[in-house]
Amino acid sequence: MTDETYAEAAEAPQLSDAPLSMDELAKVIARDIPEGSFVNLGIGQPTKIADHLPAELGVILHTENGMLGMGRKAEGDEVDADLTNAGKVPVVETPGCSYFHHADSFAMMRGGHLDVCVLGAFQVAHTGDLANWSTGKPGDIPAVGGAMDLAIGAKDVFVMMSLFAKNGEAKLVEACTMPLTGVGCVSRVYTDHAVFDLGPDGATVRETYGITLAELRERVAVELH
Amino acid sequence: MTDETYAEAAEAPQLSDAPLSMDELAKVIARDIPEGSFVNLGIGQPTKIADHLPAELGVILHTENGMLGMGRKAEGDEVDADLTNAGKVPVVETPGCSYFHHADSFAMMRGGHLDVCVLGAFQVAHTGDLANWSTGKPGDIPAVGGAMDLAIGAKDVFVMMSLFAKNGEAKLVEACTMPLTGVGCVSRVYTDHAVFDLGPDGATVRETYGITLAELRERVAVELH
Amino acid sequence: MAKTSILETADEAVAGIEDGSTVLVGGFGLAGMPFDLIDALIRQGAKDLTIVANNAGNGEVGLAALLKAGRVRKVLCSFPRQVDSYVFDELYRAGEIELEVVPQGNLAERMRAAGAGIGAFFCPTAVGTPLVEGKEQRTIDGRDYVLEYPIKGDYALIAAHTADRLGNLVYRKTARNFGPVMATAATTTIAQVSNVVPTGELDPEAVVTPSIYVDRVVQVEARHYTVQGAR
Amino acid sequence: MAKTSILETADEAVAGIEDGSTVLVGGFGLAGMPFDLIDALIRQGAKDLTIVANNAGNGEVGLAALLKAGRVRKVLCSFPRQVDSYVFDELYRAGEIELEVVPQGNLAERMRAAGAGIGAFFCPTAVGTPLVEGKEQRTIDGRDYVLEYPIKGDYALIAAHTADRLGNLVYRKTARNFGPVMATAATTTIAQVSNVVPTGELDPEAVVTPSIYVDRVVQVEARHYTVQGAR
Repeated sequence: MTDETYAEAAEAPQLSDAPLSMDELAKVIARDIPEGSFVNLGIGQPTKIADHLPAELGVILHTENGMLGMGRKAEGDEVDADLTNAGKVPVVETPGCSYFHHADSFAMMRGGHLDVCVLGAFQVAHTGDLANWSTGKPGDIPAVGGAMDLAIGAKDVFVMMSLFAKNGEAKLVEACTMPLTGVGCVSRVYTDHAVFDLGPDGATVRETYGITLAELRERVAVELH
Repeated sequence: MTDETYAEAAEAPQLSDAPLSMDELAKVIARDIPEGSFVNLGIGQPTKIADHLPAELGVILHTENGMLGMGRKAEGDEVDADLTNAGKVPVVETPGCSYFHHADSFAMMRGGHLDVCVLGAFQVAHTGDLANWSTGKPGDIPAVGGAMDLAIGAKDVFVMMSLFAKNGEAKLVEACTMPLTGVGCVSRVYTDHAVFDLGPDGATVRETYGITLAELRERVAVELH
Repeated sequence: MAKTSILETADEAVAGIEDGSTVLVGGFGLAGMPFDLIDALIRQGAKDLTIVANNAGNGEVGLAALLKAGRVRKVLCSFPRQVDSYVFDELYRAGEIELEVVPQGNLAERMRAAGAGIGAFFCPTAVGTPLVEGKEQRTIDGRDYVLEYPIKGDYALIAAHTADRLGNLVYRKTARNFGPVMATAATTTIAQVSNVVPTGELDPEAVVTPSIYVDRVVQVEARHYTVQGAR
Repeated sequence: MAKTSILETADEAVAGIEDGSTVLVGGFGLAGMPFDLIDALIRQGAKDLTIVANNAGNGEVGLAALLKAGRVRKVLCSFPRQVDSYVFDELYRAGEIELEVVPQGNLAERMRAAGAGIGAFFCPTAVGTPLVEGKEQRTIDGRDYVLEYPIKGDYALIAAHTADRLGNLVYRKTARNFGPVMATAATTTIAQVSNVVPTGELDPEAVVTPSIYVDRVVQVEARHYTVQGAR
């Protein structure tokens, strides 16, 4: 990190008076998704992002259960048990969509062909390590699904999460304490309080919502550039 | 090899007064291809076998350039530059055929899904080693095509060849002197003079054509059971 | 593989599955789940099975019913814990079933390797996570990989949309999922389909599973379920 | 990959290919050979190319013309020597072109690995032959394998039958051959097609190459050749 980018980052704009709702955050992420890109939106909060991607942007959604060009949630008569997203929710087609089997679908992902993948997270380390599949509590039934494949599979892996856990602890951490999903894989973290770029040198604040950089530094126990 | 099978083999029937022509040999091989099996016929002489497989036998031909259910050579108006066999000869479809790309086609082969593959050969060792891609002469341009994939890719690999080279030497040998295509891969060798089963214990004569077992033993420099 | 058999009943289709078999079961959640074949397998009685599937059953139908019947010793899957996977959850907590969790893409690629004659492959997924403990690792061209081995099945039970009488298969929408991969990875592949059409009626350009991968086909009434409370 | 460009001419389609690039060229013999893209590449002038293709050219069209123009430093292929490969043969005998012979299935699987993010794979093909000299070998479950590495392209030039305006592709009969695999293995994939149709006209179940793998498309008049004296 050069002094110049440090100086820039130090002035990360506070773009809102209050923390963002998850819907507002979805809109912020949608804004950053380039025209015509191929995107996988993880199960849970990230699916909201689709609502903020206008058709004319030409973003094409991948769902790892075997489809490119996935459309919105199916309503009423549109529901077809043979057409669901990765969260097993019935969805619709978009024009120009295509179907493929699971090995081809994950080859597409693992081969680095997707531009962006947005995932939820329990913890993200400032070096990009991701923990989002297991809390590590004894007795939990382990279940990973496509999380580890997604974590290493897109050119850019974004995380969408609340910055603080219910107990007030920041989920952007020096080192994950929960079992890892992937190492050094996250390039950007979108949270209700701030957006961070991650890299080998650590976390850089891009913008904040309802919190000052000073407050952020106080509550997040990692060095923030 | 047990004494019993040795005794049986020692009485390998002489089924013809004269060596077979390649067309007659093709007919013999066709007779041994089980009903409904999936078969790849190598470039050259083995393609003749197709002429002796009646449609009601339900044998399905694979061509490694991406088709299952390949039909006969195309004639006249049937010629379509987009539909050829592995020898680049235009062919026709059969009902129920399917197309796939090269990685899928060779996965089908390498994965052991084909029942029988019939290949030509320069030399075959009595342990099943195959040499059929390069004479090893200096200055020759090496070219292997699908030979090595085919050699290891079917449940049974049959060889179809003349038993003797132009110089009179047997092509069924103790050990191949030409560069190998595959190791221990050939299970049966069909020649104009005799048919041999190969295995870890060596060659067993199944039947002969216009030659006695004694004569065969004289001219072929490997132990024949 | 030999000629495909077109059978009259799901019971004939699952005949001969031995105790202790490894059975690949298609479907992602309930889409593409071969319900009729699983029901027939329950009637058939084979036990001590190892099941390879993406999930470990939903509600009490399909795979969940097989688990409930006590026929399964071990499950290899990517995502056992779902909103309606209570049958598996109880068996697992009671120590009555073994579980091997495999990342979803590795599950697919390991079966693809089995079908394609690949001995093992270096895969970047899960490097640095608890799921690769004890596995061979290697850095190739600056990237870290884990060596993964094929998953081969004795049987595959899959659901497709239409078969012709040779056994060529096409699927429908995302119900395609694991079917085509599992068909290549099992010694004996058994497909339930909604339609059987005369040979020659499927477009050769659109066949997804060529007949070589299919041993037995049975036509059944389409049954559809959706996951209750799916996220 | 970013949005697919639908271009007017083959010259626009091959713009920017740098000297020294590795270019994957589709086709098995002449079926599926992207003639117009290769002709445009000759006009474009990139030299010192490494070409990955099944054959090393037939007659004096397509790949053979590119070789004849002296633009190719090295060829990776399975079967250079054909009845009508005299352009390659002369260059090779004159020591003016390098050759790496790769078994046909390994050529396909190594490109598939490149496209699928596999670091390397253990392959049974060619074990015990001169083509594996110096390669890492391993016995797995009693069978011998050789470790094979991905082949990645900077560009892929392929021919397909029809594209929609998003860049989804379908092929025709055995002209499909290497196209779908090469499309996944190159940084930039350029397809010549006989038809471009409005988005939504291709059957989603029958798309062979999804648009994500296709960067540039150009529509050209279909040209067909057959190999002279093919065996």
